[in-house]
Amino acid sequence: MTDWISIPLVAFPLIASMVLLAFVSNGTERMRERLVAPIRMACLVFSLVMLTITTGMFFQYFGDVSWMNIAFNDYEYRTTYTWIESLGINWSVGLDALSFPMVWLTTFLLPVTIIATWNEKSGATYFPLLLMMGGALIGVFVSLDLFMFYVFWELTLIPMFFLILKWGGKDRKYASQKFFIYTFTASVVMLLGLITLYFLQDPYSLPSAGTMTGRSFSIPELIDSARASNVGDNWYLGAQMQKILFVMLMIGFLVKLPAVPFHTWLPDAHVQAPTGGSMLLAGVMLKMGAYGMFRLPISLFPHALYHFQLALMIIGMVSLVWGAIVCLGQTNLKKMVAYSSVSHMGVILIGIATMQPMGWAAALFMMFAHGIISPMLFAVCGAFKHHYHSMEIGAMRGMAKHSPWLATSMMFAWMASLGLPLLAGFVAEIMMLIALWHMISLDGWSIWWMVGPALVLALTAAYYLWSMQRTIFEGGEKGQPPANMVGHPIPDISNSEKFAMLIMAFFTILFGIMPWIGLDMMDDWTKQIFDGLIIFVGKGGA
Amino acid sequence: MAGTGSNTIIDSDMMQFAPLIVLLPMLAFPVILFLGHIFNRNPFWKATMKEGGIIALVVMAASLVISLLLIKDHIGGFAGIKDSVDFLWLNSSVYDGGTLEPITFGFGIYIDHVTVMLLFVASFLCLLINIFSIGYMNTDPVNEDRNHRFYAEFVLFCSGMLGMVLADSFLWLFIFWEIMGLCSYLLIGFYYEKPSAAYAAKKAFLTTRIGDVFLMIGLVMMWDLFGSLDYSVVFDEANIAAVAAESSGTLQWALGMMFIGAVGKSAQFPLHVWLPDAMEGPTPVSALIHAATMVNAGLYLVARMFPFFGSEFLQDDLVDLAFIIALIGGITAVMAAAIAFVQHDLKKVLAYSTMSQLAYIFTGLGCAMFLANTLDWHNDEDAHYIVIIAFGAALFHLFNHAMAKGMLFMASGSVIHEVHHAHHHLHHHDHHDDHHEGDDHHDDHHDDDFDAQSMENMGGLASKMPLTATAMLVGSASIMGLPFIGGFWSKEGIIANAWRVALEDPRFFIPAICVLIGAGMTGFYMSRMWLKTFAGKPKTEVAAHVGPTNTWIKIPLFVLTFVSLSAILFAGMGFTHWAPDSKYGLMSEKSLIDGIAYEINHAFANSDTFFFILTYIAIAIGAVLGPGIALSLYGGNLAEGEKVKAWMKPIIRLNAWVFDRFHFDNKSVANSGLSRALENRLYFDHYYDMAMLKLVAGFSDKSADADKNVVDGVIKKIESGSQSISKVVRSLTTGSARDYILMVSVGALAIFFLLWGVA
Amino acid sequence: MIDPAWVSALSAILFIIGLGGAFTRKNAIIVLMCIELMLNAANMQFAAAAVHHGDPTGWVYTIFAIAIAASEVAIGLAIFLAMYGKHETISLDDVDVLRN
Amino acid sequence: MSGVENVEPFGDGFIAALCPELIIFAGLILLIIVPNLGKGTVRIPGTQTRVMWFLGGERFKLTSNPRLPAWIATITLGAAFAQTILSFQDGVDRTAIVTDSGKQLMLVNGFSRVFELIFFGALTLAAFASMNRLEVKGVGPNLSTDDLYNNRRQADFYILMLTCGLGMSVVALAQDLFVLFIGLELASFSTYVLVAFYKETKAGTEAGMKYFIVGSVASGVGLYGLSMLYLWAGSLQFNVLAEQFVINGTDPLPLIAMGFVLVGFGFKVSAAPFHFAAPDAYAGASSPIAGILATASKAMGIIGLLRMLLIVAAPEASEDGTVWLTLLGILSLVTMTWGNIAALGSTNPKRMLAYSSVAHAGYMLAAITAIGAWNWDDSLAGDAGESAVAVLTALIFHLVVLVAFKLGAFLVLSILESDGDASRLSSLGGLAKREPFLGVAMFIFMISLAGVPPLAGFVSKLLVIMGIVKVAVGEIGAQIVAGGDLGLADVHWVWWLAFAMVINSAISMFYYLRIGVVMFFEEPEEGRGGPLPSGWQVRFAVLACLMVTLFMGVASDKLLEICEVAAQSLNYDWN
Repeated sequence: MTDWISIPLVAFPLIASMVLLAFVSNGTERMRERLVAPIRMACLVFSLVMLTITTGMFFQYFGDVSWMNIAFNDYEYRTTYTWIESLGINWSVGLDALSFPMVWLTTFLLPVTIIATWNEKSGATYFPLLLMMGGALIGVFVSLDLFMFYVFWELTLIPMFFLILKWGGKDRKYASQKFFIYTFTASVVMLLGLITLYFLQDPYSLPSAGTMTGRSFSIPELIDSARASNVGDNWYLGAQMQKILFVMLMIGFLVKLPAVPFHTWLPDAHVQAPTGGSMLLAGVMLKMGAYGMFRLPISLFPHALYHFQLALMIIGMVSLVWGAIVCLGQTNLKKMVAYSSVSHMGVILIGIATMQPMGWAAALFMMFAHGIISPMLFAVCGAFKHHYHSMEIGAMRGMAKHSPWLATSMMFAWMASLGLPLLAGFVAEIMMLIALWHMISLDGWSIWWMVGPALVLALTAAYYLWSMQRTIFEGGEKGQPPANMVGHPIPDISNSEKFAMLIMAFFTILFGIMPWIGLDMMDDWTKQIFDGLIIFVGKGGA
Repeated sequence: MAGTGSNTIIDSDMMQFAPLIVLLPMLAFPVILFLGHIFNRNPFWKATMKEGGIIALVVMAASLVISLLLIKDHIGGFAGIKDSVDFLWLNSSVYDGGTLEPITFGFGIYIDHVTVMLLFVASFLCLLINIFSIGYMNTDPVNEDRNHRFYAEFVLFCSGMLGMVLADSFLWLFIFWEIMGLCSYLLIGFYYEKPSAAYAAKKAFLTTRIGDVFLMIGLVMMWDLFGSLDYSVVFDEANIAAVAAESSGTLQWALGMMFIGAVGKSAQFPLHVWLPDAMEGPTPVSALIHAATMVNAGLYLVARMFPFFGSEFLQDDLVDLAFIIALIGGITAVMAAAIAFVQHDLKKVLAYSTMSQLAYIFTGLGCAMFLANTLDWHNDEDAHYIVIIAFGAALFHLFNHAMAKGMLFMASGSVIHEVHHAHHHLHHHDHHDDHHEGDDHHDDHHDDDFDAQSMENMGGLASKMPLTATAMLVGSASIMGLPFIGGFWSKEGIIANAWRVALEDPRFFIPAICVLIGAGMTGFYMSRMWLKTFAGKPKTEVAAHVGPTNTWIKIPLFVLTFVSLSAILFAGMGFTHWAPDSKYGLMSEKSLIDGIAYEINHAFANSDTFFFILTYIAIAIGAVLGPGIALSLYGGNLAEGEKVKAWMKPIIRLNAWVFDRFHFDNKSVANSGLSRALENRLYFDHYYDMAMLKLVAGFSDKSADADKNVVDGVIKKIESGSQSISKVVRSLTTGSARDYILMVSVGALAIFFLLWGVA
Repeated sequence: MIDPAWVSALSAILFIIGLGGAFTRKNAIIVLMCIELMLNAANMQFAAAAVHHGDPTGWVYTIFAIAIAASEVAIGLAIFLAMYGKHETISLDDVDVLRN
Repeated sequence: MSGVENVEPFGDGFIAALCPELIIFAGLILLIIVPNLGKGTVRIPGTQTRVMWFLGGERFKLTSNPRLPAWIATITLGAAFAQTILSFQDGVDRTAIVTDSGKQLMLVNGFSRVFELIFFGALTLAAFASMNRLEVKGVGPNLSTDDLYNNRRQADFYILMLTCGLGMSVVALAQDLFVLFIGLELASFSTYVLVAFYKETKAGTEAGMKYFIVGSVASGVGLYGLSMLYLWAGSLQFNVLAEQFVINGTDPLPLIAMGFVLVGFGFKVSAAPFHFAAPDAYAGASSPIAGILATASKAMGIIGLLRMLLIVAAPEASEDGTVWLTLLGILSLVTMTWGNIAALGSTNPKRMLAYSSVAHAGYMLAAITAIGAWNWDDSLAGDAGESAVAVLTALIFHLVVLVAFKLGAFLVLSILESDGDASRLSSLGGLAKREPFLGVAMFIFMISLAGVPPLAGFVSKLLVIMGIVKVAVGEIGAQIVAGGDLGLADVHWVWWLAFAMVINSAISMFYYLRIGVVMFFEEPEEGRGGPLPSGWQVRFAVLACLMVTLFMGVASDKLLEICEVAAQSLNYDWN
């Protein structure tokens, strides 16, 4: 099969953007200004090509692919090249129902982000950085090799670091470093876990074992061996080791997600990040955490998963509730939106902790839906900041009057995020609720677990409505524009921003009305992974 | 019994078009929005298309036509359910203690008697309100350039209501329910620049959202019990039997949770606070939300639960819930009516009236549920009849109230519209004369203190707006339950059933007494409203200059007046019967004349002595005592030279006579603490606001601080702490070579001793 | 003949004196001398061990070590000289431009 | 072991075996002679005839070129480097230099070759880059004496560079502890002087003095340790010592002696608490020299530790692997933590790099500890040996690539130093604007040091951690894989060293990133906004470092093989 992933989706964006960056950053100021338009166009065109490829993949245009019937731990478009033979490291890529939606989402968000931030300053370096970000993110999702996974995992930090550092707000230095160090710290712990996992193999037992170490970094092979040994009275690596490795991997993923109490890097990063950075950060980068959870700990360590079910549930609940409560106390629009992401990521954790295929499908769909909605939230915040030079809620009121497009976009995004039915976010929320209650009644948990989600459903509405009351409504002729806006004309969002908003809104509605487009394959995947777990549950693992 | 029993799929050609009822308005939403945005100032768009009003009209008319055809087929076939998954929404699976169970959520159309009733009410009223809106919205300068937004949101709202009614599962009911919530939010906040409107919109959404949360939980619980939310599954007797055997308690909780959702949506105590504030929206919106659609959603939801209450397998299991439904209704009926006593705002009186009347329907439903749940009505013919009548009375009241209240709102809108116009004309005229400049329409609209909605600024309008006054009169009479008019037929039934139940279960005396007293209170405040507005002398200069209203507004008023007056026809057709049960089909057993005769006989000459007396007590309280007091307090004769239509003369004369003869001073009552409490809406809003501000906002502010200073503080502490540790560590590098040598020596010694120890 | 053990003991004492001196004295030259003492202690030990083992390699080691010591002195003095040129002191305590 | 070709000094094959060293030696001679070539004459005794003998007098145009020594040194070192690389071409010959009395002096094998690669590579780059560092007072005959003197220093500087290289390669080759020591001293003396060579500044001389004094004390202690070892074993040959250790390695005498020797090497690798002079030395020395100290000199110390600990003292002496295991574990933990914590608050980039170098020493010590956690005696076969080889490979790989990014960082600082100053964080300000290439390069070096993929620093750190983990879990790994319910408590405690390493990497991110932030987003210091001093040589060297850093991050397979060969040769070929 032709390798549709390695070059066009990963390597080319990375290399091309690096070359562009190297070329541009060594040029003169004038050259950089002149190059903005062609570079932007090139980035857009290439990101559209990427989108075309992934969309074509979805429609099974490139080869005989069936997203619905992939066996668990089997991958489409799988390609493997030897990378570092002695360590068993391969360049191995592939897609399944877990990773494909994320890859598509990334390729979808890239052009949207480029369009939404069409007039970002220093475009000659900005757009290549976005492209690089995209390549790295896709790299994370397509990796079927632990080493490769980790490499891309960390690689995403670098463009984001620069995006925040160069285009960020006032405290960008603090925020970018905090973001980098915080997530890096967590991921090195994860790395140690990965390495420990790596060495807990029978030497030379796996096909792609390294010539020097005798172990393999291959994710599919590891999962296979885990599945094979999680039978009978055995647990893969033994119960204790599963728990240890589970915790170590989860540290990396939970911080990335982020879950309370490891979330404080996120508001800082988001508030300071430029719009494009925020869009990709919230849209895809946070999902890396959830993706990693599914790809590794959940697939590998069912015993530990059951063992830590309660812990996950608590963390998820705390994230959910705490994020929402803190949201209500924010006066900064972007910070509020950032905390709402924390809250929504709690939904993912709860979905996982339900130990129900439906809960997991809810988590997967939440990853996807939030990946479309939250960029829109941040695009709105960015436009708000761009036009009114302030991020304070209430700095500009009566947007409905003078900026109807922005007001409409804002209301749409806010409503989507608070889980309005027929928009994408609701699907995940209702599925999570159903799965949670099902688990509560099935496993005899206390019904008080329902209080958290119930409270948050109301709180989410409260903070979103509260902020809309002070931005979209009121004001008008009587509304006071911010001090620095007095006497200036108040423009509505630009055409490119409108276009980006419309696209995002369209897909939010599309996946709200027809969630099965994405959900079917997720459902298939969760069922398959769960099939293996049932055997496990049967032997009293829970 | 509705829903259950027969799962026959009716063969109606219209069935395939049924989704269009929902889809047409839904698709019109973006069309109107974008066209309006593009052709905002285009004269054709403005004058001919009425800024989208015509598009809306067309789609609503189409919806109504399809609905009517569907209803016709339904009546003809009269056989239950169309249950089909036309549209697959999502698939998933759950782990069920051993196996993976696939589950599916899809959208389908479900038609039964309750659906048909609501479908007619919704599509009919939506169309009328649409017509009214064209007359109302497009002539108000304040709406300039944003009417397309109104129509877009309007059609989406209608789509939500129709979808909710047609949906074949509780999940899709909820989905459309929420879409209505969004639209009510948008429509209430239509005048976004008014802080009060923004506040009211938020309040409406949040309050109903609280109910919705419970509804969602209820749905989830129910799903867990049945493994589905489709009506065809959950109403299946076999499934209910299975659930009842295991966890009827959980089912009661689930239904209770869902009922809280209904309480929020239908503005019942204690989630009623949003409804009066929602009057901030344009009047057609008030009509839409309060009469035709949204508030009925809660009733519809409760009515949908009937199969559970009526199930043989759950007999006597859901009594408590039935009581709670009736109780909430009873409390709200009295409370809202009392608050309505002291309102000066025309629309707010109607709002509280709505609340109160919905409470009646809840009480009626609660009682019907109780009867269905306790009586052995599947086998006992008499019991069956009682249950059907009780349920039918409540639904029929829904119908009557929707028609009457829709008309009242539109009529009040017409009044307000004209008063406002008159005021504007006067004011603008002065303005023009004085300053010779005619700009700032908006400013003078908002800046001055004149309140076009206040009844204190009206009076004596009966002569100036004859049709409106008539419509208002008929509507009020229908709500009051004056004999032979509209709501009388259904209200009597509700009161009677409440007492019937109270005799069975003494707890029900509370709602029973409430609804009886409420009848009198309704009589008082509705009369008061009409009298203050239309009778007496004009209270302001403005009121003296009010002119007649336009045709777009007149049409719906006329139609609805007719509907309200002819409620007996509907009653005679068996509306009170056929809604819940196919057995008492429309004209299937009786002719229309028979039906009417039966109804009249049943109402005025009940064979049971208790109910016979009760009927007349209710009539005495509701139609004589309440209005009588109002007559003696308010109104009086019209100003000199004012003429009214012939049919209104007796009313005016009666009023003048009573006013002169029995007028008394009610200042001490009006100034009492209770009155003040009522004016402050019994302080509910106050305490809710306090709770929001002090508790929730305060707590969240504290939490935000904690997040910043404690959670993130730990991180910052680690950072600053490591910097200070670094300082200490670096200070060990003193700069003196001797110290370095010392450290080397110490290190060497340490190694020495360590290895010595090992050795 | 003296028992090599005694020589070893002496060398140990010398070493300790050298090491102690190195970090107690602040004159660079004296510290250099102390370092020489330490080297010489090693030399003595080598010599003693050579006798002990009857292995001539030890003496070779000694000779090399002496050469090392000599060049160390040369380098040390040169560095001190350069330092004196800039700092005008050879007291180790007073030369602390670089610290922390 | 068979396969080792024994060669007598200056016997057959001697030249082939020691080709790189001989090249250096030749270069050394050239460097002494060539700048002195001139129109000097000598009077034939007893006559008045003056015969041109080309030494002294007015120099030729070529030989008076002050750049000449630099070129000679660079070419020499480069040639040696090339020769070393070429020797990998078709497998490394294993050649032992043996005296006629049967004592093995040196052994040329993969291990020594790789280390020569490190030394010569680092020195070549430093020498090449220094061309732009040392002041050149014009060219031509009309120079003042001072100028001439200044130009003459060029020769001295590069002579020291070459002797340094020679000493280091002797360390790599040595098979006798004393030979190793002599090489060590030769290299050390050269570096002492090189540090002090920056004598135009107060800091330079001070740094030289401190480095010298502390270094001398450390090597004095080390030498005394050697003498004790000799007293105990009667020989300093590695094989003899190792045999003795097997027999009675738990005697106090050899253990204490070994401890003393450790002090000597510990100073070279700047392990805590022997590292104190290092930050001062790095800060005072010119940056290329500091780079040498942080890379080549450190590698040299590591050789000493490896030889001493793994070859000599590794044999089983206690239940817990080897006696020095706990000691080294503590040392490594303290060193890495100390280095990182100290670097956190450091505002001088060079000191910061010095502390980071201390931290890296800690990582390497952790690796060595991990090797010690295995019973080296049984390691000649089976998985145990593999583990040791894995860690060693990682360690050697780390040392090789460290040259690229550590030296590279110092070279960037060197350019700033020529610009005026590089001792404040703010002197890096706006570097990315002043010269984007240098800014980007520095940033990449920094995050490579921190261990961010996909750079060489990540791979090396990953390998080290992998090695440690492999050792830690190896013993019980099989049981765990078989489903045995074992936890972290059952894993060897060196696993926690890996944990400490990753945590320390995270801490180190703080100060590495800070450099990036300053370079990219702070304004240059007052009056330093202009272009940086020119000089293509140093930039070329930086570019070379950058290329290696990037390349080794993504394509380290070949180098890994080489390192593996080296690691194996340390394991199998010591006798």
